[in-house]
Amino acid sequence: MNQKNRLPTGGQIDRSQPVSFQFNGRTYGGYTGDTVASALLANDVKLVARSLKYHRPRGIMGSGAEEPSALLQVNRGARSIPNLRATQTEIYDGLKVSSVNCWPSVSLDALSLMNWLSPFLQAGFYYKTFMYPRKGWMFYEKVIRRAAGFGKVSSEPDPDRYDKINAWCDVLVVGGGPTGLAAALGAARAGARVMLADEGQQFGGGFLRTESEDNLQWVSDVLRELEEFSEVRLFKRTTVAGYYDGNFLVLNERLTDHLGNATTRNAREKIWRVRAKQVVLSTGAIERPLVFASNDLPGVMLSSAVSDYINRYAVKPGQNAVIFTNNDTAYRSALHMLDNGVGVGALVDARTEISDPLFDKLAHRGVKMMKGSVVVRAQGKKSVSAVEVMRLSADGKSLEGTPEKFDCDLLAVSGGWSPAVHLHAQSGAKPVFDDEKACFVPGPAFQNEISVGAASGNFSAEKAVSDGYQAGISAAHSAGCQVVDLPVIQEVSDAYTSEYAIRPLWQVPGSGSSDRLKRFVDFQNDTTVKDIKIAVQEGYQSIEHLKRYTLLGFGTDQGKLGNINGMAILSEELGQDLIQTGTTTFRPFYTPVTFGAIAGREIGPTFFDPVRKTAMHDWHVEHGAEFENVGQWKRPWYYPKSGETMDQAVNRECLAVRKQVGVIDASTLGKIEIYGPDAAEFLNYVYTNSWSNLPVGSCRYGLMLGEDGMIMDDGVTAKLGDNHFYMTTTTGGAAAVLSWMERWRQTEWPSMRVYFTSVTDQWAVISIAGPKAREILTKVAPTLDASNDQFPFMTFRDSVVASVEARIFRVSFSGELSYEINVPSDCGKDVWEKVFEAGMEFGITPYGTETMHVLRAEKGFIIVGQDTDGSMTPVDMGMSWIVSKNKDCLGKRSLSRSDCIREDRKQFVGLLTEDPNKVLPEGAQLVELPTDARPTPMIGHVTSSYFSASLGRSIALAVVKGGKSRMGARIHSILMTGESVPVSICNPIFYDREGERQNV
Amino acid sequence: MKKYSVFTLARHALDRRKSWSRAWRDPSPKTSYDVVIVGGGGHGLATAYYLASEHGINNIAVVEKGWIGGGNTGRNTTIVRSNYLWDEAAHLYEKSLVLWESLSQELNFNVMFSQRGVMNLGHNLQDMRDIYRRSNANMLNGIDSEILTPQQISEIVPIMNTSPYARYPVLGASFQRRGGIARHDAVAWGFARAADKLGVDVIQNCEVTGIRRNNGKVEGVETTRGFIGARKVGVVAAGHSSVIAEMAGIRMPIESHPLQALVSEPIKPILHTVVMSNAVHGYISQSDKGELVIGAGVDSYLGYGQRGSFSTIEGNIAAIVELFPIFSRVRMLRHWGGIVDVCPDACPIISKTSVDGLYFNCGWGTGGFKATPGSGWVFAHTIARDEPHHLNAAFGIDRFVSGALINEHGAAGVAH
Amino acid sequence: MFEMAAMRSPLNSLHGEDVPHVEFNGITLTELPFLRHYNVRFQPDDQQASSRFRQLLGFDAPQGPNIFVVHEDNLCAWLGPDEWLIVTPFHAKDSLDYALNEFAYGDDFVTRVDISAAQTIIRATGPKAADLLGRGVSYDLHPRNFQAGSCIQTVLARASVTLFAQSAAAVTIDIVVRRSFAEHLWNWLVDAGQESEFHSL
Amino acid sequence: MLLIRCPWCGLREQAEFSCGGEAHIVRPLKPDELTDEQWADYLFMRDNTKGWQTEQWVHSGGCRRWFNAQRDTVTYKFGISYKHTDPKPEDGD
Ligand SMILES: Cc1cc2nc3c(=O)[nH]c(=O)nc-3n(C[C@H](O)[C@H](O)[C@H](O)COP(=O)(O)OP(=O)(O)OC[C@H]3O[C@@H](n4cnc5c(N)ncnc54)[C@H](O)[C@@H]3O)c2cc1C
Ligand SMILES: NC(=O)c1ccc[n+]([C@@H]2O[C@H](COP(=O)([O-])OP(=O)(O)OC[C@H]3O[C@@H](n4cnc5c(N)ncnc54)[C@H](O)[C@@H]3O)[C@@H](O)[C@H]2O)c1
Ligand SMILES: Cc1cc2nc3c(=O)[nH]c(=O)nc-3n(C[C@H](O)[C@H](O)[C@H](O)COP(=O)(O)O)c2cc1C
Ligand SMILES: [Zn+2]
Repeated sequence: MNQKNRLPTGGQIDRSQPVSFQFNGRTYGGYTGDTVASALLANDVKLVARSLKYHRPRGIMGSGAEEPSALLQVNRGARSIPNLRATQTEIYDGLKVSSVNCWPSVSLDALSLMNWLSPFLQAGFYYKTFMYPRKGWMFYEKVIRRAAGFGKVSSEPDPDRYDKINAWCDVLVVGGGPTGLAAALGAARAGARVMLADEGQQFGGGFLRTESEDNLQWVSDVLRELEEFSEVRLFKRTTVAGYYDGNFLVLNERLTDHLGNATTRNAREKIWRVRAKQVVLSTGAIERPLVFASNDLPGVMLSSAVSDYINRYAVKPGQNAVIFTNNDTAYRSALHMLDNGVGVGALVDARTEISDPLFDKLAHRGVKMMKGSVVVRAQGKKSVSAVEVMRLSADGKSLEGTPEKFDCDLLAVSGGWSPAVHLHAQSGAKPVFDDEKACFVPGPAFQNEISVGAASGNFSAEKAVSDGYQAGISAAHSAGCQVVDLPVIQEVSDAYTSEYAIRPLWQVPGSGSSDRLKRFVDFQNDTTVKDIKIAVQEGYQSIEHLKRYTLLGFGTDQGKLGNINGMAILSEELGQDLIQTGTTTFRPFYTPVTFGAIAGREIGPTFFDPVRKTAMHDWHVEHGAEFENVGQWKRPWYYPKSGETMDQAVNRECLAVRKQVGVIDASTLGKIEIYGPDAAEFLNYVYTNSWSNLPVGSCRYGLMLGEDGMIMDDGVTAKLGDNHFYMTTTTGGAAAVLSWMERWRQTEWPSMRVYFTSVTDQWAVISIAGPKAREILTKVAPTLDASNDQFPFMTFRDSVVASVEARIFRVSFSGELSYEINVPSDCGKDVWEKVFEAGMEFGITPYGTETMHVLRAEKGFIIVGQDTDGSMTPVDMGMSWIVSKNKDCLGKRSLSRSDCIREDRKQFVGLLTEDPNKVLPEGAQLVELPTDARPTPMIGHVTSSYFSASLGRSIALAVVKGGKSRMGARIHSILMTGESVPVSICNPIFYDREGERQNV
Repeated sequence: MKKYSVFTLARHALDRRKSWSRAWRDPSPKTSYDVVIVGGGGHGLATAYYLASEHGINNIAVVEKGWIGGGNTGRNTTIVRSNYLWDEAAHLYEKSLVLWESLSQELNFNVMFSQRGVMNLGHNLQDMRDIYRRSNANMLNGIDSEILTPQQISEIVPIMNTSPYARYPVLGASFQRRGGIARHDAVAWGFARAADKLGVDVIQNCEVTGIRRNNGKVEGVETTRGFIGARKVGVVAAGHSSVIAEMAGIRMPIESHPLQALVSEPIKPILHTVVMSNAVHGYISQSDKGELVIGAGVDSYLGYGQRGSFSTIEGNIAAIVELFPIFSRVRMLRHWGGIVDVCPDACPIISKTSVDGLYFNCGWGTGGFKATPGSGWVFAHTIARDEPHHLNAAFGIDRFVSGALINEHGAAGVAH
Repeated sequence: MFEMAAMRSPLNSLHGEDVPHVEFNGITLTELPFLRHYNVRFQPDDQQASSRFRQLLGFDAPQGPNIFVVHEDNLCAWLGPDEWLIVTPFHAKDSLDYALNEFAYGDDFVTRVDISAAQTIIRATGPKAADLLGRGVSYDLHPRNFQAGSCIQTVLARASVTLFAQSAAAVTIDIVVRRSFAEHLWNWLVDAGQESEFHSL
Repeated sequence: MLLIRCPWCGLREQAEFSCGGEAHIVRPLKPDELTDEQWADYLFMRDNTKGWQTEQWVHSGGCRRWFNAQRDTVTYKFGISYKHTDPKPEDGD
């Protein structure tokens, strides 16, 4: 395995573990500890990607989260992942990665001719063209869309699991560089519960890219001590992705991707939902690129990345370098290059005054030191081969002299540093511009948070450690830890400390030869200086307009490299200060987070939403029920016998109830115990009818309205004792009704003496209905006198059913003789089975919700939510009888508003189709006369519709404008197919209009 | 101002000395206008444009406290459709959809209106009843609408999980082929440019801080850039409507909530239709740049913060992964929030007020982007004639007194 | 005529007729079925009710939030300013029933509702139990915060639950869950238990 | 994600609560005597305050008690939480 650029010694890679991986189908070697980027550079692969718009060749520019260009497709098949940054993707044996956005290959990309079309493609061109002819966009879009996006999503479902956990801590330290490590140590020594997270595969941050053994030693010493605290948790490969209100942060831990094909039981990623009392942001700083002609060529690299590759990964990113900087940090990188066999032809520094202690040292080692100069242009086809250097005028606005050319295959750039203020800003604070350091630094904190180290604009390693340590201690203190004398932290010495001095340089002025070339600001979106100028000319001058017009900062890197330069260039164009321009809004996430991880385990048939089951559920399964989802509940829908269609099953079930007896599991009804001296008065308020005079032992139907007068819920409530009621609600309304009542009781009528207790789960409800119901009841409740006299309709009795204490309600939703037997749920299945056994001789038939719906429709009973929709009053539903005239109740006042007393409101009616076999679709609209003219005025719609086996014909319920006074009228339904179905309006009670059957 | 076309584009490309002119001017406020529109979102700009183009009123200012299009117009999921349930809403949104269909040509600005079809999924029997009810009503109102079976759905969107074993299986969908998405920013910019061309002053960084009235009649607006006189004032401030109503001593039936949206990293085109699901709560489309644009539900508390809770996003993403299992390994790039002005019946208020010359257009809540041209069109009519157009007659503020709400909640599958 | 009814806990069906029980990663989950649960309501400022409570039950209902007390067979947890949960084993049912009936008869604004069949208890044991529950509970279960004797009502895996810290260092946590959610919660805990990384808090 | 103080249970996470909107909207004692306008004002009209406001919350996933809390609707910071029986405090900081 030929790793041409691998240094013979050094680095944090594990040379004992060689790894082979594929890039674009070719096999390369590397070591465990390498990223794809470091391994490709080791193998002298420079061209890794093509840019989005112009398809220009792109290489590796950074070494971490800031990388804008090297986005790769990782893995094949179900585990394929789009858009991973090469700089943060660890390699393992067998890894396959490939370039995207290029065809046929990254080095021979057909679409690179886009580069020649670029004059047409500048900012905003889409908005100015592709408009004609009128429908043209649909065609253009198809073509344009082909060029969209980077990687591909896998065509198979994700085989991996994702974990999610809540955590609390006193101090969360974000970033495990020297500052963060010191902060964690300070907080830990102060006795705090600490979490320390770093997105990298190793702790150490900036120390990993230094040459200093001492620094590495320091890191491992601190880590060793941290590991000894039981209340300290260290997280590698964990990005703090979002910072929300309430000091709530979201961490994304990547657990298995780096292990590759090694089998593991682990979830692939884990989301930590962290509540931190205090947060220390030691997220470091991001180096800025410089803006000059063709600054996007492969081989142009951040100087800190060059140091990273050399010191951390033992890779030479080039053989002959030129350095271009406007601040001191690149001097250190120059030394790293020289010490490791990378030639440095020239160090081009925009500054004229340079006090860096390394200046002389470098000059001594043969580097041509060019003060007050800038690189105006990089040359090369698919990677840098040379640069042109000129002198910069004193005001920085123009160039002087003639270009001097230097050959090189690596151009290390440093435009200064930008503190990673992302999380600080996400927390609600506003970064401020520091003129001295030419960067945005954290402003006053908005939440319990403090930024330290490079993240606060303090770029010196020594101060980073002591400041971090202090910040950790004071965070622990603020979190409530008792801080007593703590030992001082071990210092780190730096042979070459320098003050951070910078000459702001946001763009290199144009020069004659380079004017036509592109100067990139946002590398991922191919946003150039020219684009910004055009946007300014056209009036897109707010930074937010600029962003949206030129896509500056819109990429997967969210402008980590480009934004600051873009904002500065905009400011220059407008002649205003950077602080006036401001930043765009920092939003989560810091780096993108996998959807699967955010979803966690709450997906799929089992966990997407809780499945609620009744006590008899297993019996239904054993008896072949098909289930319907009703809210979270699974309810038997119908019980097909083998070979039966749904219609056949439902017809059979319906006839069984009407002719013999059926049994349905009604356990899902909401049930509430209401107790207290004011219980009846309370019911008077929430129900439209009166509850004052209901005798103990009786039941009554009630209707609840919202304050807007619209029907909200209904159900039967029984009076169990003097102060004691038992309310039932609809299945779907159970939770809402309880909280509705609690709310009124607690907030509006706190002096009412009444308690509510949900007992939905306590009682299993076995409802038997049909002419034979009494015979069964008598069998299973031998001590009960179930005669009509002793146990009349709309009463209830306590009794023993199948040896279990039960509450039996004689109510009916089917119009038949019917009993609802309530038994404690733990006996539910047993009693159900015994009832069923007792009913065998009478032909007992289990029935589901569909049959229930048909039976009640035959009786014209409404289902709230199906026959009503939040715009129907009791009057509309033909239920004015239930609204008491003598008292107020919630919603009553609304019923007398002018719109609620209109005669032509939609009213509840029955419908009969002329063809008795035609079953209308539920939801079908009703019109006076069939017509092809559109729009056709609609006068109502079908709310329920079934084939009634008992009546041998179809029936429907509907709401029709002024329908109550139009009995017998012939109207029409025009179906989606265009077919028009004549129907006549009728009374909504189709069966046993006198209600005799339930009273027998 | 130059017309935008492929020819001007080419001329600019070839002649480097040519520079584009401003899309809209940057005028200082005059002392008074015939009409001042408060709020430079899509609706406000459209109102100004139609006042000028349809009603011949040119002495207009649009005052915007920040940058135009920076409110909900700039942060929505851009779904456009007209398949609303109730007649009043359906006719209004359909008017808007018809305007969308030639908006790019009308404005000479490509708003990239992409009629790729919008699907509303049903996951239970009641959903399916509601879908039939709404689609059938659409058909009778002359609005295109289809009902799809799971089989047809998976032919159009093969990557969707239509398994009957899902927790809430997809039972069917309504489908409006003329629906789609548009480039939201371009809508604001296009209206601004076209209005500017007709003489409208688009004034940014100018916040209205008071409404000056005299004898029950409006006289103008106090702003951070001084008083601006106006014979008529049209308020189109979305999330901030209540704040401005208070300045005029009016109460509004509105609550402002955070509504969040998010985008994934850009991926190669894989989803060519807009898919919405109320029951599992997520809606999604893929933009022409490749990112998945996803909308969540409102946060339950009031919020003027343009941000919401992470838990809302978690539920939203779970819904998306549930519907599209292959998106599990896609990554979320960014999420944000807007301030939506929600009315009790989820329908807008486009109305005169008790103050003479003061008009409100608000309450669009989670779904007004699609109405942008139509809303501007009827509001311009309302302001110019001092009476509503028949299309917005039902959307008066008086409906909250009479009870004639247009209940687009629930049954209508209202959302975005 | 009819035999004693066969009682089924909501988790019976998962494991035949045995009491459900699993172990993984040093965490044990087991159901405590068929305990008797009562919801008890009275006004805390009702001196008479409070003293009758003490008299009849032999202890004071806890006044503070987030705590429970154990007295002989009875566990009594604060659920709200005028609401308590009392849990007792099956064998102690009759005496508790008697005491609570007496208690409720004495006052028209005192009530107790038998909810034994409405809920069950899942017990999680082991030093890593809190870490498992932390996957769904947003409350801080660290022993510094969730000390023995604490009880909190919260949401776990979208189910409303009450958690009892039965021992120091959160080694044993009892989860009270509504019957209809029990199977879901159990499955959820078992699924979460597959993760290989568990920590002691 | 907000941390909310239940006046009974203490600080808990948003997930355990539901928001009930503006507080101190009193239901008219005699709705019958109101005009439609007055009724509409009670039913629908809201201050919808930008800034500090008092609102109702319920500890739905906890003790099920309703309470009032001050909150800034821009910063989402909470002020005091208090029981219905407590007097209405001054606006938050
Ligand atoms: C996340 C999200 C997703 C959405 N998805 C969709 C969707 O898919 N489809 C759809 O149809 N709709 C959607 N909507 C709704 C839609 O965005 C809005 O209804 C619509 O954009 C409103 O437009 P507007 O012009 O009225 O408001 P805005 O664009 O918000 O404009 C109002 C303007 O008023 C300004 N303003 C406020 N106060 C003042 C003042 N005092 N002085 C001066 N100016 C002021 C504001 O700065 C703002 O620019 C969504 C909304 C959000 C937040
Ligand atoms: N001299 C200079 O001009 C200059 C400039 C910048 C940095 N430095 C050096 O940087 C060091 C400063 O140390 P420091 O600790 O402040 O910064 P650092 O760069 O060493 O460490 C920051 C760490 O935070 C991590 N990180 C950033 N954002 C994260 C997130 N959202 N989630 C998880 N992890 C995240 C990074 O991976 C990195 O490891 C010193 O060594 C200093 O010399 C120097
Ligand atoms: C339809 C649409 C698509 C978007 N696509 C992207 C995107 O690809 N990249 C990105 O960074 N932001 C994208 N955004 C989000 C914006 O960056 C921004 O967050 C949003 O407009 C809200 O503004 P704010 O975050 O500045 O407050 C998109 C927004 C919308 C409305
Ligand atoms: Zn509480």
